[in-house]
Amino acid sequence: GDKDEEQVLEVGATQVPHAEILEQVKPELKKKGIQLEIVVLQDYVTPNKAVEEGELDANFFQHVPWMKATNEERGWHLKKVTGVHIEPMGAYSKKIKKISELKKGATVAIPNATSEMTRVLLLLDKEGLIELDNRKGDKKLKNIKENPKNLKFKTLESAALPRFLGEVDLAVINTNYALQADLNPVKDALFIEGKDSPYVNVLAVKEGNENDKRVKELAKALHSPKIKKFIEEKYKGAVVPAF
Amino acid sequence: MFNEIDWATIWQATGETAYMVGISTFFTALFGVPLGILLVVTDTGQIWEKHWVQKAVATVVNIFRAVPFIILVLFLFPLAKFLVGTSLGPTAATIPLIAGAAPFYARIVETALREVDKGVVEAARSMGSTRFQVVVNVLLPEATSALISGLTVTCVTLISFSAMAGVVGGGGLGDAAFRFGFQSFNDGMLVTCGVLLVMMVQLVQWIGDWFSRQLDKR
Amino acid sequence: MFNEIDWATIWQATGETAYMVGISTFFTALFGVPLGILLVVTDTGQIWEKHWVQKAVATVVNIFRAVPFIILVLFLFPLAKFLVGTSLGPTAATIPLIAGAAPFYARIVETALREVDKGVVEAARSMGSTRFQVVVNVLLPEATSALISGLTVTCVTLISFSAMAGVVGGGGLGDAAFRFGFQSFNDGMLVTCGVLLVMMVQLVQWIGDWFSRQLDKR
Amino acid sequence: MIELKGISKTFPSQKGNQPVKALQNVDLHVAQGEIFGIIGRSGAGKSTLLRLVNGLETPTNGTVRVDGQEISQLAEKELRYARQKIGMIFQHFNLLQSRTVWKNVAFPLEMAKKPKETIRRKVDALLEQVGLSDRAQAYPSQLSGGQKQRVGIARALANDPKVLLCDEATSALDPETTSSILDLLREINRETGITLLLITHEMSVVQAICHRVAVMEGGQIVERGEVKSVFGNPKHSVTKQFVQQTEWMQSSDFPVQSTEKTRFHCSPDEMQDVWAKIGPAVQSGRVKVSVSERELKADGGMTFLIDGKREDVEQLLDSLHEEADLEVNVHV
Amino acid sequence: MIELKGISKTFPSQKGNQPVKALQNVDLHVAQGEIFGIIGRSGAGKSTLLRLVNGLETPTNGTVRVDGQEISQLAEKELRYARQKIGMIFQHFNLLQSRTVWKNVAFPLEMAKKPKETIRRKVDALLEQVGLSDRAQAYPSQLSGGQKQRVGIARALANDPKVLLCDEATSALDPETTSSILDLLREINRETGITLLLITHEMSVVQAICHRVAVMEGGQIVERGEVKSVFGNPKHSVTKQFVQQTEWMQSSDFPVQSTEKTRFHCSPDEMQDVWAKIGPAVQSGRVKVSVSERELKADGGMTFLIDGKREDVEQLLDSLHEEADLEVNVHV
Ligand SMILES: Nc1ncnc2c1ncn2[C@@H]1O[C@H](COP(=O)(O)OP(=O)(O)OP(=O)(O)O)[C@@H](O)[C@H]1O
Ligand SMILES: Nc1ncnc2c1ncn2[C@@H]1O[C@H](COP(=O)(O)OP(=O)(O)OP(=O)(O)O)[C@@H](O)[C@H]1O
Ligand SMILES: [Mg+2]
Ligand SMILES: [Mg+2]
Repeated sequence: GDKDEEQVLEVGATQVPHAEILEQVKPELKKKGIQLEIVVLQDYVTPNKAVEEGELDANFFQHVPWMKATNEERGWHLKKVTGVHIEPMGAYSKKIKKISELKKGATVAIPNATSEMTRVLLLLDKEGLIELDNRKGDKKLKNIKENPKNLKFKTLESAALPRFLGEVDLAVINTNYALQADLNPVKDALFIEGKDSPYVNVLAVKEGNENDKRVKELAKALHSPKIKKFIEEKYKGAVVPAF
Repeated sequence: MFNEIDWATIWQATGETAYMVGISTFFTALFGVPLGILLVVTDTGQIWEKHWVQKAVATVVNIFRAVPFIILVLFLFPLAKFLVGTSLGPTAATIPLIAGAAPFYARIVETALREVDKGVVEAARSMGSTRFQVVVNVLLPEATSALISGLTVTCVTLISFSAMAGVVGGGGLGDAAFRFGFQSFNDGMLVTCGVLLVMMVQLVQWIGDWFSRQLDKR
Repeated sequence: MFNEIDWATIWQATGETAYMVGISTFFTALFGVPLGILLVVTDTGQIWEKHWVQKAVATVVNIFRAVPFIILVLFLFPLAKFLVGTSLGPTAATIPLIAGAAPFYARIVETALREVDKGVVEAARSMGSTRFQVVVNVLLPEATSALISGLTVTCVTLISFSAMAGVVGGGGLGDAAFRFGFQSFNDGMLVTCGVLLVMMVQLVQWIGDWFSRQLDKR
Repeated sequence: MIELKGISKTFPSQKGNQPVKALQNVDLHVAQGEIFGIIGRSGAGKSTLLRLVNGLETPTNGTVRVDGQEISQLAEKELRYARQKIGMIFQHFNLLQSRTVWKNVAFPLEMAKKPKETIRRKVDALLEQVGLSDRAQAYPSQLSGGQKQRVGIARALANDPKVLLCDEATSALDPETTSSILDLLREINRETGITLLLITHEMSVVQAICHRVAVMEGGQIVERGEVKSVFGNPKHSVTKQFVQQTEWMQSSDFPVQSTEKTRFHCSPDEMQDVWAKIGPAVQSGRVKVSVSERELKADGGMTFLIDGKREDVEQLLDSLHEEADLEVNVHV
Repeated sequence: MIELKGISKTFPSQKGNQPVKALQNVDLHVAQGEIFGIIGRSGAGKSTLLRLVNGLETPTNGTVRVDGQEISQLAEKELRYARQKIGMIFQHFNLLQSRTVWKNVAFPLEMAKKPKETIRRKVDALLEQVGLSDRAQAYPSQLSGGQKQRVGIARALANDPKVLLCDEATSALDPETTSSILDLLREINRETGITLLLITHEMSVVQAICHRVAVMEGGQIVERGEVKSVFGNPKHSVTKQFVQQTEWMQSSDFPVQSTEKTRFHCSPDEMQDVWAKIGPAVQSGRVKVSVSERELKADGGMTFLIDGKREDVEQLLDSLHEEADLEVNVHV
């Protein structure tokens, strides 16, 4: 491209941490003659739709399973450019110190977004709190086969989970929200997703645009050591770089 | 696609919406009417001119109407805990619903009461009615028809507001339509929940219109 | 805590809210008034009794009021693209805002018009006015005061509704309060945005009340 | 001009109420240019009858014709034109609260899309006539009851109607305003041949202005005819009661169909001479003599009015003048 | 009972309007048990004056006392009690649209917390008196104008007020209903000593019921006094016009303060003899003679009414009887 001519790159993102991370690469791209416009969006459908329809050049908010599901159901054509970070999901409590202390009939709060449901249930299954009917495909609460502790599930808005932590025995919380609520995922989580999680957050574009020069520059910038450092320092383990 | 409809979820959601909307409509009326009355009677030239009361009530009403519902939910959860013993679930969701809708209905009540013929209020005053009697025996009965249609509007607004009850796990049809329908790409669920919502609104509207017409004596 | 307030963001958000609410209030009035008029004049015993029109309009209005705002946003996405050339940002957000608020205002208009003295409508009819003239020269002017206070209520509702404009990147004060304040546990931002929202509501209320009082000739 | 045939009107029963038979088989014919009065007790059905004429109520049975057109059969557009030619003064004024006095009167003209200048001229003139020029910019809520009624009258006249329906048009007015309004109506009637159908409970109004009168009771017309014959020789008990209670009243300002009118006073000592002249004149039927103030003056004398053809009146006056000490003050 | 001192009332100017001086320095004293009439042209300030009495308007200047209490100085609670004793009939009825006729009349009693049974009895009796028993369950919107006014009258009387303010209470009523309402008011006045302050533009009403009358013009009382003296000898031009236009009307059904009353007819040939007797009798001031029908009968004769103390009337009648061919029909 022409160095003098600034090229605009519009990327949809959720506020934390995606928009904050993107904010860090702005100067880097500026040097390359690319003006990064961050469009902050609040739900999980709009950003994909906007990319599919060409309203946005790329988005950065989702993990691969969600993107796949969207493509399948809607017949859209989103494509992963590169993975950036993982936000491991963790379980927190104000009432117990160890997971073994969890009583029978305890209340467990989980995010109400259907996009997180499978992930949460798989995590609980992995920790042995419940048993799912099988481990493939999308999961809902009714896929729970065994519930030895007779746990009661409450589905709440993800952002609200930390606020209601005191109200329940256990809450499974996205790390970004836990962090904002001054919870330390490393110290406070009773258990947390490992780095092996498939839920890496990716930069995504519409199929065919993955070789767009601007997108490539963005991907490159996101993988820079500077960003790695930023993520590690800012999020202190709650958000883990995946590169 | 329609065979994926999870009827158990839908009926539960319908029940939750009916429950939340029913309870919160009741309390909205309970708080909204007195607030609306206060807004009117304490105003200049009215039967209980009290400027500071007017200002105070108007400000409180405006604050509650200014705060986005989602923030209202999260701010009022201690209150919910205190009032209904829980800060989660449909019952807890009624607290922010009421807090959001009551000031709104208060404004509608205000408008309705201001429409009451001043001559009639004068007549009642001239017969030595107390202010309280004027409110109970003149303002409210004369405005009943408008009060009812205002409550219908409010109730319908509550139905669509209650979609946000998902924040505190209140559930309901709107929330189900969004999560199990829209987010899960299940158009069957989406349409079913949507149709049920519209039917609910239509029902409320019919009942409201019927009462309003019965009570309109002009 | 207060030193963390990002004023640039706040001013931008204030501008966005003013922009969205301004535009959508205008169009809400533009669509809501005719819809409200239709709801009244086509009803039994009114000047243009047409039951099927009444039913059709009532149903459309109810559908738009039944659908939760968030779903409305997502469904009206293509419409926004078509109408304003973009489906993201404050301008696009006005489309669902209008779609949500216009039917609501239509109901308020309906209530206001029903309050107009039937004798006056009769007088106008007896002077050979067309139905159109009755609407323009009698119903609307006689109800102006109630129409304005209804528009005030609607405008305030739009201010709090616009908090959800964040879904399509519309931004605004409500969204800022939620994202930068609430989600980020930044109470300074939260309070500042909240205060600005309340001030905005208060301002709208003042202006509305002033106009309403000016136009009330009874 | 107005023709009602076999009209019945029943208001359907409502919760806790019997249906109300407001009109029962009423026939009525009002000729072009006629001033027709309707009297009757409260609730007799007068307003309902009037409202049928411009289609504000539709009859349960029967037909209503105005100017040859059957009102209930007219299409929307024709009805509108028909109505522009039928003015109506409402019992409850029905003014637009949101318009000033001036704009209220201008209303029917605006509706008929008259040019601005015409409207201005017409409205100013009408307000002058009803004596409200100084309140032109006031709103109805700032007016007294009588002022509101006068606005309603001006409004009804604005469009130069061919038929004017008046529902108690003067009942909220003091005698002076009433008489000036009646003068106005009579004048318009004479000049434009407007047909007037008016409801009133003031016999004096009927007396002053109506050619014919109908008496209503229980939804029916129980008596009708020339004003003088109905009131002079009432047959139905309602009419009798009305006439008895409202004494036959005729003042100099309400000439019935007189051509000339003269007033004179005589003291008791002139009385014998005067009587010798007017007694025979009255018996001959050529003039009418009435008493202008009912009570005898302190001097025991009386003021008389003479009414009749110019030459007859003058002849009587001349014969009265022959008496040297007779004071005769002539007011034409 | 009612005492207004130096009352002025100015309605402040509004956009496009001059301020309206509705009342200017008005003094008025109405004694307990008195029936006081106020007449005046439309817009003279009558309604405004009335509304000051029960505090619906506050005077710009001056004091209003009712039953010794200064209305504008009363605390809320006292004002309420004072008002329960002041009934008011409104020019525009001001009925509650949401209540039936029955419940409208019951309203002031409910407000005063009267027992149910008392209310039932009282309301039924009042509706009977105003002739609306059969419309008890109707809503105001289903009533004719006169029926609404009668509901307003019944409502004003419900609480057995000591003072009754009537703003054109009978102006929408036919003569028969008017006379029955006036009878009712007079009866209540006689029985309970109620004080009545009434606005009317019907001279006949003033004549029929009022003890004293005040004439208003341009916000001032321009003339006042005994009804007979004001009307019999009008001084101000407004009064003169009123009296002239509404002729002095006195029928057998509206006895003023007469003790006895007699009516007789005489033909023209008897006239000279009769005049010789009544002329001097009137001049002596012992009796009043008035004419009962204004127009001379076809025989050129007249019907007279004699009014005065029993002995004086009888003396005159006796002297008239002395004339052999005089027909005297006595109605007491
Ligand atoms: N609220 C008001 N604002 C302004 N002017 C008013 C108001 N009320 C009355 N007026 C004016 O005050 C004057 C006196 O009014 P009022 O109602 O006392 O007249 P009235 O003698 O009762 O006349 P009517 O016989 O027509 O009822 C009128 O000129 C009227 O227009
Ligand atoms: N909309 C209505 N519904 C039911 N009854 C009605 C309605 N309008 C009028 N009536 C009844 O019909 C009868 C005739 O009413 P109308 O108004 O014609 O009387 P009116 O002769 O004009 O009396 P007034 O002199 O008191 O105005 C009354 O008994 C009245 O109560
Ligand atoms: Mg009538
Ligand atoms: Mg008045």
